[in-house]
Amino acid sequence: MSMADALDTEWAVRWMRETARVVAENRVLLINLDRVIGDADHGENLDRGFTAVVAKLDSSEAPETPAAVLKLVAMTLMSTVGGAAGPLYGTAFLRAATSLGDAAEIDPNAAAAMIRAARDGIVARGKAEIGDKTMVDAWTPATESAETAAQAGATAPEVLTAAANAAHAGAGATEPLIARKGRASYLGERSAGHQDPGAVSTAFILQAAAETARELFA
Amino acid sequence: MSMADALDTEWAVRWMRETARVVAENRVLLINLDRVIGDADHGENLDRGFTAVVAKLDSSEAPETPAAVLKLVAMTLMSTVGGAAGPLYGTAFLRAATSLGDAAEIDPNAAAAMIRAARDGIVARGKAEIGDKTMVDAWTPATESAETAAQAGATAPEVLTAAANAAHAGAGATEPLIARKGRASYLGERSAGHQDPGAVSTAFILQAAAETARELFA
Amino acid sequence: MKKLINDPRAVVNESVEGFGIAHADLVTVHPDPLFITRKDAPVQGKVGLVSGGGSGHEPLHAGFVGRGMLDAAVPGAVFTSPTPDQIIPATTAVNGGAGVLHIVKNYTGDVLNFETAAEMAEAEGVAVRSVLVNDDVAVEDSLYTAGRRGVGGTVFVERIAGAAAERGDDLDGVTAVAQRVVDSVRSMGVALAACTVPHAGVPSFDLAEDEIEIGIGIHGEPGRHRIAMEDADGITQRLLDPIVADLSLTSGDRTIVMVNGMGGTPASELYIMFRKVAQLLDGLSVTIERSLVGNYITALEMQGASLTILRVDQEMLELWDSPVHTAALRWGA
Amino acid sequence: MKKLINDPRAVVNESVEGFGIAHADLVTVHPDPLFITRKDAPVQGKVGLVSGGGSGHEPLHAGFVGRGMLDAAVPGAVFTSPTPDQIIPATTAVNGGAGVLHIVKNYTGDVLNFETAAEMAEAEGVAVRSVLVNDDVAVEDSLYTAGRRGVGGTVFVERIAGAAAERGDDLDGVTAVAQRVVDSVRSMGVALAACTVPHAGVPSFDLAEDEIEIGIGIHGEPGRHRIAMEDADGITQRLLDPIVADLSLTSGDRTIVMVNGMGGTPASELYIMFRKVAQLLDGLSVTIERSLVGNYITALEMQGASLTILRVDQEMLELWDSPVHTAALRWGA
Ligand SMILES: Nc1ncnc2c1ncn2[C@@H]1O[C@H](COP(=O)(O)OP(=O)(O)O)[C@@H](O)[C@H]1O
Ligand SMILES: Nc1ncnc2c1ncn2[C@@H]1O[C@H](COP(=O)(O)OP(=O)(O)O)[C@@H](O)[C@H]1O
Ligand SMILES: [Mg+2]
Ligand SMILES: [Mg+2]
Ligand SMILES: [Mg+2]
Ligand SMILES: [Mg+2]
Repeated sequence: MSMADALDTEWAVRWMRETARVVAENRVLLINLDRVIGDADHGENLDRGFTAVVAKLDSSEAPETPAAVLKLVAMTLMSTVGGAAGPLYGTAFLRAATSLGDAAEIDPNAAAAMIRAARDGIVARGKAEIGDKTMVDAWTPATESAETAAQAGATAPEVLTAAANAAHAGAGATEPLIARKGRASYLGERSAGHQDPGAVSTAFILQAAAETARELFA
Repeated sequence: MSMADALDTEWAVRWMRETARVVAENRVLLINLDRVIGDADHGENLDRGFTAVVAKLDSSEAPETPAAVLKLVAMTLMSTVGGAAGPLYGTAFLRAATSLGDAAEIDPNAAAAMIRAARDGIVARGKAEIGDKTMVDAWTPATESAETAAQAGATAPEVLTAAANAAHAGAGATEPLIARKGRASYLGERSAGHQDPGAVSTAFILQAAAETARELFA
Repeated sequence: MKKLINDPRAVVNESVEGFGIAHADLVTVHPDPLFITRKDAPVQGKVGLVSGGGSGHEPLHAGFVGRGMLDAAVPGAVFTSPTPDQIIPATTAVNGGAGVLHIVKNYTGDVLNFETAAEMAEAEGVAVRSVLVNDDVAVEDSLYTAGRRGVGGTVFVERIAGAAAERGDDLDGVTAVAQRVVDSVRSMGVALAACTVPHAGVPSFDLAEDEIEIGIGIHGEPGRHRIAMEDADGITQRLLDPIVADLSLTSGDRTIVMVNGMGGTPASELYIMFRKVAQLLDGLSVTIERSLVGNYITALEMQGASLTILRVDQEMLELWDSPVHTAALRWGA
Repeated sequence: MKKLINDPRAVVNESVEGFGIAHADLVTVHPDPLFITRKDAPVQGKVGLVSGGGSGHEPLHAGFVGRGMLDAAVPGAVFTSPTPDQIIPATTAVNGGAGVLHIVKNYTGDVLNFETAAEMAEAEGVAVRSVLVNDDVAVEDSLYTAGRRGVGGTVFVERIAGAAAERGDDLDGVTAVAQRVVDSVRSMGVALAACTVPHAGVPSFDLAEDEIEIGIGIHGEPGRHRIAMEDADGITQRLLDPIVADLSLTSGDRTIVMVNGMGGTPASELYIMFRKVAQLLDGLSVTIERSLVGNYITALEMQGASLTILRVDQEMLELWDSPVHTAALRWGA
């Protein structure tokens, strides 16, 4: 483990700003995914939430640790997103923050542990199982890939890249599934044939994590 | 004046049945004319009214005079058509009936007088002037042509034919006018470019009169 | 256009039948000829109030039958004035000996049919007066039209004249109050999308995705002019300005305001408009004493709204506040 | 899709602002975080009732704030559950010392946000209970879903629990009454045409000219299945049958029936449906003791309707009849 590629508070801030950018860019895509099997608000909700996160980062004093950044994000999402995604992502970032403690930097194992904590928080809150066609279907493979990478000695950016790639694959794999949790479950078999919006937004969030991490060490 | 081509009670009944048929056939056309510059009910209203007239003729004892037929029509239209057209056509047929007295047959002069009475009743009720883009624009030339024909010695069927032709021309001539009475008047200049539905239905009624009269002596 | 109906020709009868069952405590439905009366009609010694017109404007008029408002409502076919043979028995049924006031919206058909009915009812010994509601400022040039149309102001006339009748005013008194409301009320409407008359089956007019119709009536008839779509604040200003001008509303005036939905507009949008009306009137130092926001006089499922403003004095306000108990307007009871 | 709005993101704030001005005698609007309370909140010694959910269902919930119904309403963004930072201050604001009941519609988002808020409010010393409304029989197989959705039954829970709170029942008592209503109420809806969420700008789903969506929810989400368009009587039967089956309604049962418009349906069509419901229940010897016909829980301007039936006993009926004074439901006051 080399501290040269560990992730610091500055990275956490960049990750969140990049997430806000990607979510804004994909706002309509996420709305449209939710329109087909939900209620057409997922992109709007996340855009509102991460716009508020950026405003909070701009106006607050710079947080001192990565955990402090993620806690601020958690509280902001919780109070601005609403819907199912607000409490779920809120819990995810809160648990992720807790897993980091007051460490100044995030090493590869801590990165993997952070992702697992987020994922476990979502499962604890929403009680979805893998295959229920929710964001859990992106977070779970992301967690597993991140842990495998960390165990194999990958750098922190590599761990996040593995997580992001697995999340994207997991989101794609929700397409044929029949939803059993959340609003899409009311559609029964008609929910099959469309990707889950929360799984797709999860992939965007983890992709932003990986890209900002890689850039930091490019 | 020869009684051979005078019009009797049987003709009056045939006229009304033929009117009901023509109005039903042109129900959608009249609705559509009214849709553009009014409220899309003229065809429906007249169809309801003349359907009721036929039902009344089927179920009542045969009226004894042409005037009795027209009075029954007047009362039925008044109580089933509604809107502007109900009272206007109701008054028209009532005045037409009154003009015929208890005569058993209608000679050419009586035919012309009947049409004038109907027209005057409409004007008395609705206060429209010629050029206001209403049914008066069909009834007025119809009256004039009928009177001219009668004075020139035409037969009763010829008098009615002259009236019907003039009514058709009058209805056509409402197209460029700007409405100043009835619902179309609220459109102001936008009422120009469309025929007045009441003028067109007037032409159908008088055409039914002419055709049934001609058939009777064919 | 899909509709929750059975036979298009049975729409009015079936819907009034359902209305009668739902509000059996308030009204009696007389099926043939069709009219609706207050359950306790005729109220002895009270002036009877009768209104009516084409159907498709629900809750107007049947929804306003009851204590403190109408004694009878006479529904015609959709968008078609009722006939005298309905209006006459409705008139005699609610005559409690003090005479009957006809509240007539100013359309040729309504005027002619009520006129005939009034004549006939008078011939049967009922004292009948009429007021013509003509509050629509969209019709600019009344010399060359059939006069202003009666629209949202009708609700105010029915409520306030109804209160005066309930208070015990005589026929001349109730008529005078009704006329005072007519003189003090103005309206203007807008349509974003047309309605479809059941028997016609196609929308009454076509509006492009970026067009709205200003000065729309309540019969699906086109309005006075079309403009490009604007935001709610802009549209509200366009409805308010001609009303303020026509009523010469000035600082210190007291009003009752109605923001009315045409049938297919969500309540949230009506409240957005009401917010702007309140801001603009506040800017003129005109007071909103009472308000109605909702669907009161509709045009089937038309998407749009209308604004009605009544300038009130203390007496009108007290009449407004007195108990009313109808299917669509109820307070103090 | 044209809408009478300004900025799509300001729809909820501006509309609630207008609502607050129109009903200043009844409610107070707290702008940031956004929630609405009864003017006289907190009522000392009375259990406080809080409900909320995504906006776009007006008059639910703000329209039901007032005496005999809710103490606070918490509106989220359009079709989006509100957040705990709104729900918590609403809860503490209406706590008159007797605790607060949260009335929550069963959607993942509502459940999670209210759950969090309840925890936090309890930590601040407020006793909080919750009831989950889940009356939608359209969701057939609750093992493989997030459970039944809460729809029209919410209106009944808010009214009857509100009456119990007004009567002075304690927190356990009010909760028990609310739960009894939840257990006795079922709903089913139909859409003829979709609504358009302001920020999305396109209809939530497409229905062909001859298709309808049975089992629609109130969030513009698609229903359970599509069928070819039918007449009103046929559709009404399709909504009624599963409700009757699920409630096991039998001869002698007493009910309150609501035929609710989804926002873009004329009142006349709702009464046509009500007529059929009355006929069918009459055929089963089931009594309709009271009814509501109109827009009570909408989905923006969706064209469609829902049917809700509550089986009542004498106590529920008396609670129903007790005075209520809110913007959208009012009697006896
Ligand atoms: N029980 C659950 N567990 C995990 N994720 C869930 C659950 N319910 C919903 N979700 C996620 O939330 C997403 C929807 O979020 P959003 O549209 O913002 O909320 P809402 O469904 O309240 O409108 C879904 O795509 C799904 O990924
Ligand atoms: N004042 C009037 N005088 C003569 N005819 C009139 C007058 N007002 C309206 N009309 C006629 O009535 C027709 C409309 O009839 P109809 O559609 O049945 O009634 P409504 O306008 O009440 O819907 C118009 O086309 C016009 O010919
Ligand atoms: Mg959603
Ligand atoms: Mg017409
Ligand atoms: Mg008409
Ligand atoms: Mg949502």
